[in-house]
Amino acid sequence: MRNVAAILFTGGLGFLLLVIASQLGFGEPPMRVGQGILDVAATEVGAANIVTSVLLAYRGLDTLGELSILFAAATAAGLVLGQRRASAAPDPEAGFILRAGADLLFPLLLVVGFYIILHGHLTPGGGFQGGVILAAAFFIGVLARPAESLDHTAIVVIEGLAGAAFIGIGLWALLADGEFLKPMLGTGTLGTLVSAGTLPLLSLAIGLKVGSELAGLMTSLSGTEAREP
Amino acid sequence: MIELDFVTILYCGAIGLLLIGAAGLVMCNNLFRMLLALVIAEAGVNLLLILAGYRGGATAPILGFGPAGAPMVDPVPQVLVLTAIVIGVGVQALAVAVMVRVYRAYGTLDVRELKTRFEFEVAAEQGIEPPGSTEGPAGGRPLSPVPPRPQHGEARP
Amino acid sequence: MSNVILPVVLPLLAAFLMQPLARLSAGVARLAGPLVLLAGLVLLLQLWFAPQSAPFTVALGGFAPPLGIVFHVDQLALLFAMAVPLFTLFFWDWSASGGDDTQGRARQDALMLLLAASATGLALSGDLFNIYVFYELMAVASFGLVSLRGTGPAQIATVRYLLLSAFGSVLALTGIAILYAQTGTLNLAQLGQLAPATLQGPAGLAAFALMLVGFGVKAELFPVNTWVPEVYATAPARIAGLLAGLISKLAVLVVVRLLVVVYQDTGAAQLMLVLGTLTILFGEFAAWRARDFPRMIGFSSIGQLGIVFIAFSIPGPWGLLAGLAVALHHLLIKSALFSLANRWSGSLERLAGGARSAPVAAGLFVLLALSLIGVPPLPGFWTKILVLAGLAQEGSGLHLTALGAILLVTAIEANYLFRFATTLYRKSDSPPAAPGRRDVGAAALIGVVIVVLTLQIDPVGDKLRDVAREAADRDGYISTVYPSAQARAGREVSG
Amino acid sequence: MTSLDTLFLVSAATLLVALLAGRHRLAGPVLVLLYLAQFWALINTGTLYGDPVDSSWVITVLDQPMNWRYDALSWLFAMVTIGAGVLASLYGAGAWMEKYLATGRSGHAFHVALAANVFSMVLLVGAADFLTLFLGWELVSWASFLLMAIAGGIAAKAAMRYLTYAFSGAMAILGAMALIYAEVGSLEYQPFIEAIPTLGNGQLWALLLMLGGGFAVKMGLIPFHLWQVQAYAETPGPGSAFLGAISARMGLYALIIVLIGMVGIARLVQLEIPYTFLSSRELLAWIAAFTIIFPTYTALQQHDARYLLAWHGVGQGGYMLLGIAVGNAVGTAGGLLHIFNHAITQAALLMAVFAVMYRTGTTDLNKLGGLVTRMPLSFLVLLFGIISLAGIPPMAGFVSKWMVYRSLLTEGMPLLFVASVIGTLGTILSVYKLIHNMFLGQLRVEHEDVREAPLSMLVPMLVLAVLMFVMGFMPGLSISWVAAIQAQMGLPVVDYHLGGINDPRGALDMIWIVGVLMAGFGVGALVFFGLGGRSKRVHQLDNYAGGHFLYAENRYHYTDNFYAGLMHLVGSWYRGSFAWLERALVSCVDFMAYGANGLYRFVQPMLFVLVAAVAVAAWAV
Repeated sequence: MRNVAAILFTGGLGFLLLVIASQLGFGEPPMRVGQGILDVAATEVGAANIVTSVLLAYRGLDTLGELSILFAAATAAGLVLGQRRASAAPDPEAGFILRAGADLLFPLLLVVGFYIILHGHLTPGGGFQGGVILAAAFFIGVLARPAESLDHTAIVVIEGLAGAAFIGIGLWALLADGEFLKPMLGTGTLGTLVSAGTLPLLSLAIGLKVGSELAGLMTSLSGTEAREP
Repeated sequence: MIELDFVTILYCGAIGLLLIGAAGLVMCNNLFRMLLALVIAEAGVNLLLILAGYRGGATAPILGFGPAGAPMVDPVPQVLVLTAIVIGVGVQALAVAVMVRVYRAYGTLDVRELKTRFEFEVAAEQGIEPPGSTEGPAGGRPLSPVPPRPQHGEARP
Repeated sequence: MSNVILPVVLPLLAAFLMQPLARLSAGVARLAGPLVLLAGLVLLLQLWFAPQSAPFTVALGGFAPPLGIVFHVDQLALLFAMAVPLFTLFFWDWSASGGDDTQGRARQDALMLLLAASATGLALSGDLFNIYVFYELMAVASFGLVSLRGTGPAQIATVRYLLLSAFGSVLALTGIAILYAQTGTLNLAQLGQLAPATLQGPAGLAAFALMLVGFGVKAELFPVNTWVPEVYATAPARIAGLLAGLISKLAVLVVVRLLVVVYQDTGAAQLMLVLGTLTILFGEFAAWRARDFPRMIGFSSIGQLGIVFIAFSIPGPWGLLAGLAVALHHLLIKSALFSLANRWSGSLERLAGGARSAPVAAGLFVLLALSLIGVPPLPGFWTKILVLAGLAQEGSGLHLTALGAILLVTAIEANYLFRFATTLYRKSDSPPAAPGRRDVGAAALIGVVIVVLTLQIDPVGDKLRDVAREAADRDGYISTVYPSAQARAGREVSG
Repeated sequence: MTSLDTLFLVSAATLLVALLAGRHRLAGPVLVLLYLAQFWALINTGTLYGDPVDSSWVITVLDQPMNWRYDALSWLFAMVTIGAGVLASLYGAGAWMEKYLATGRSGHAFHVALAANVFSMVLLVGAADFLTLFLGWELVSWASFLLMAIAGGIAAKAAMRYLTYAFSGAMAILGAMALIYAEVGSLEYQPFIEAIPTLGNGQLWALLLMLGGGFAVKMGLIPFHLWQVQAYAETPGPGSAFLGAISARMGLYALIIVLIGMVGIARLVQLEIPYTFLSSRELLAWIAAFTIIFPTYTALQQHDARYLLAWHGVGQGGYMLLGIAVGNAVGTAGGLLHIFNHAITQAALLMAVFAVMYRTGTTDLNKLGGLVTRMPLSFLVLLFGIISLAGIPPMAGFVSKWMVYRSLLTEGMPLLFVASVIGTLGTILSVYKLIHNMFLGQLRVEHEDVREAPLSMLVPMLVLAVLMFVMGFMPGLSISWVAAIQAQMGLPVVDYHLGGINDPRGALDMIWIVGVLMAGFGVGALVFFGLGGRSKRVHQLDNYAGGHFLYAENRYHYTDNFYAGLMHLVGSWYRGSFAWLERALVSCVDFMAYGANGLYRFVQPMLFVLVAAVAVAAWAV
């Protein structure tokens, strides 16, 4: 009964969405804001990757909100899952290949992660993508050796400070130039690593924040005891 | 009639993903499957959003990436999708965390069973009858029911 | 002017630093939240009482409006933004206990701060996607808070609430995608400018409808409010109060902004009217059979939000005035009722004789209930008659149906509230535990506010009318964001 | 500060004293004095024969002024209210209160409730626009609720039922106000009166049904009368007398204001019910007639004195409305006069019944009897009361009822006349049952040492008894008030003199009637005493039946199954259809509530989201 209704209504929704979609312009977007940004982004922000300019400059507040959501999710998950009991037995350690692979991958992933973070304003990538890779670098180790959990305090401190750094850069702009998150430090030369003002700094903050956030999330999930005794 | 070109197919795909997600959300009884359906639906919406900025024949909005002077696609939807994905990740992570707790407490993720257990536990905690019995409104009906017709010698209120 | 961002950012900063702080010193961490909220409140109060309080726009990052995110600050936004720290502090967990779990405590405070920051941002933001982001932040923070009790049912309620809310967000995002595909902008003012030309068609309306359903989850709109009884029965009463009082109003505010700025003079208001009517009918009827106190007031808040939706669907300044009055009144009353419910949880029958053990609380309940159902001269009466008169002035069949529905459910609401009041005053051998002194104090504070409002209803009404008039001024909104709006609008239409 | 402000202030001060010092031992007597001060303040306004007085307090909310004004009509209602307040508080100030407190109930709550009732009614009858009318209306409703509910138990349940009815009625009024505001743009009386001629019949019908329905609830008109009896009867003694005397008449006040004062009888006559030959005035009159008949005959069935009187309280309201609906000079005068006359009658009767309850602890008509020898003064008051209630000379009730009958006949409404006479017949039968079962017949053993009611309770009863007689003997005193009201409202004014009214088609002179009646008694007495006045005291039980001596333990007092023959004839008409309707309505709400609850108990709420999304998208497309 419910399935029949579900299929019927899904079909209805699909039909209606198609009807609506048929009225939208295909492949010819109005590009009101988009074109405006494409026109001025290079001079106003100075990042070669315009997506990053939008992400960190034009829609910087969204990014802050997004970081906060991740943070809220991690905090809430920590609250929900609670502390791991000291007496709980850890999962068994993984095999040699996995452990060796993890050790091997760790520096590589670290380098890749920072590379992606720091080149976010030039090439595809940025804080989020790099942050995830950083988190993976640390988390692979946890998967290989469940007994050696990540240092919770360090995660919390990095998390807090990185977030504070993002807001701090924004507040600095507010104090110095009158607007929150206004790009500072000039635009530099387009296409070089040290360009686009504070954007790389913001990227770094995001990368650390996202990395520590995800690492924390996964640690608390993996730290959950599998079953109640 | 809709012209069946590349973008139309993409649109259909996006809407299709959305629909699969929606149908899954409604039809699945397992919380985790519902979450997966939600992920699919979110993917559909993200695709829809990114399609809103698609421009035929344009390059990625990175300066010095494509040929100079070539039209670029709208960068804004890409940012929106990036944000939406991260939001989705946060929500999903939290959902998984809560589900772990639920599974630990009840040993099941079946939404029907959970709902029943929920109603009974809440009723027990609040000190009310469990649902499903023929309960009336608390404190009785507001208009005191008129008693049956009085027999001789009986006071009638 | 541009420091209006601080009430949003400072709580975020404090939330980020909460856990490191708690590791350094639990006491400082405990103080940080209230202090930050107070600072934000002071800032907003300064703006509210600033001599030239004309609406103004803050372009974040200094980018010209359509490109960047803007905060549009008018009196309506300020009013709700001020309510956020106020009521977050009202429902702040002041209890000294929980010293053993510093981490949990810091997390909880951080989530409250995130909730406050996102709600403030929601009130101020003038950018559709930014609103969506803040809405999601609000949602995620509230997920964490409603599961605070940690019991099994609380987790079930949380996960069901989460899935429902996420599905709603997907729909809202679909609406935003449709809107963006049509207009290529996310700025509310620009959307408003383009609306007459581009958004009158089915696609534009469908975008609104989907966003209405999506944002309606938090606003307790029928039929996406099924989470309400589950969550209110299991969440701590202060969190339930925060959700029912403050958070739902901010979700409504989003819809109202869309309606006023973008979808004025369309059928959108009609949709809100119909859904609002269904909301009050279902909410109040369900409340009639509710058998425990938290769910009773939870259902009643659904009903009240239905009235809020109906009121905002009345076009023009009248509707905004009516909706604003109902929303603020409900915000006050429900906050107080939920703070009473903190200790008075459980079955209504178990609370028989509550007036013996807690005469002040019972008296407050009667006062609040009287105002809630609109007995003159309490402020609830004025809010109700504003809505009713507005509906009667519109006079169409739908509006008159809504009018009748409001009258009907108010009678029902009076019935169940006072059935409970007589239960409270009934003699009982085992009266329930009295609500905590802090809870009663908080409710009494609002009781005093209600009495003061009763006496000062005239100036308050005039002030609200100013706010409503300013908020209903769509051209004013657009020209505040773009000082040279009219010329541009002409070009857009011709182009 | 005007004289009206003084009245309001004194009334508010009474409430304040009751609130602050209601626990004090002397609160009762002090409050009596304060009610007397209110009475003085009311007389001081002089609005009966003089000009209307405005209150100097005008509150403006959102451009709507709220003001108060007293005119002759307000004066009459306020006079009855405050008078009832004085006598009820006097009744409850002494011995009654001691016993009440001894049962563990709160005298404080009682004082507050009574004072709140008087204050709110004084405010209500001074309403000079719809906002103040509604304000007063709600205050009266909630104050009455308080007074009814303080006894707890079954009284609280009855009060809850009252609240449901009253609040639903209030919502109807509120809806009508919203419509008026939408139509007229103001909530003051004058713009509405000016707009009435321009309203279409449909609009006027809607407004009148909503307003009239709301007011009818308070008045206890059929079919909204079910709440009243239990609520009034279960209220503690003086409170019951107070409510019975005046509370329900607030509905009549509002009906008069709207129907007579604003719309006018002429428009009501024109306003026809579609597809029938009835006009709205006739509808009103027939509602009034049925309100007389049904409750009166239900009263016949009651076995509790309080319930019996309360049912009459509902029925007598019908006479008032009937007179006013007739609309000619004598009719309106009769209707308005009956408000006063019924108030004193009902208060006296209830006070007598509660005096019996005070001494015997019961008002069950099957557990009383023969109290005339123990409580002669109470008996006398009750006797006066039932004569007045039944509308028999020489008491006050006769005058007003006669005027209503008279107007029905002269207006050519014989069927309504017959209906009201049928009602009177039921009244006579039931009040006979009342006095017979309580005071006549055999004294029960357990009541052997019952004494007369204490003085504090007797005084108000006797005052009312005297009033009933005086107003029956010289009705011109009270008719002059009514005439003043008629003159001020612009209605045809009744032509009256001290003994009654002048009318070319049959005048009334109570002085003559009472004179003749007294002369008849005198002649009888003369004959009796002329013949030697021989009489012998015989003890009630100095007798035998069926060849057996009578003993006090055996009951020979015929109370059970009273009027068995009549009941055999009319019994099948008591179907309780109104109660059935009420139950059906409640079941309906319950059913819908069950459905609504089901929505929130659904396992898979996602389906709703999906359905909603499809519905709104379909609506948009």
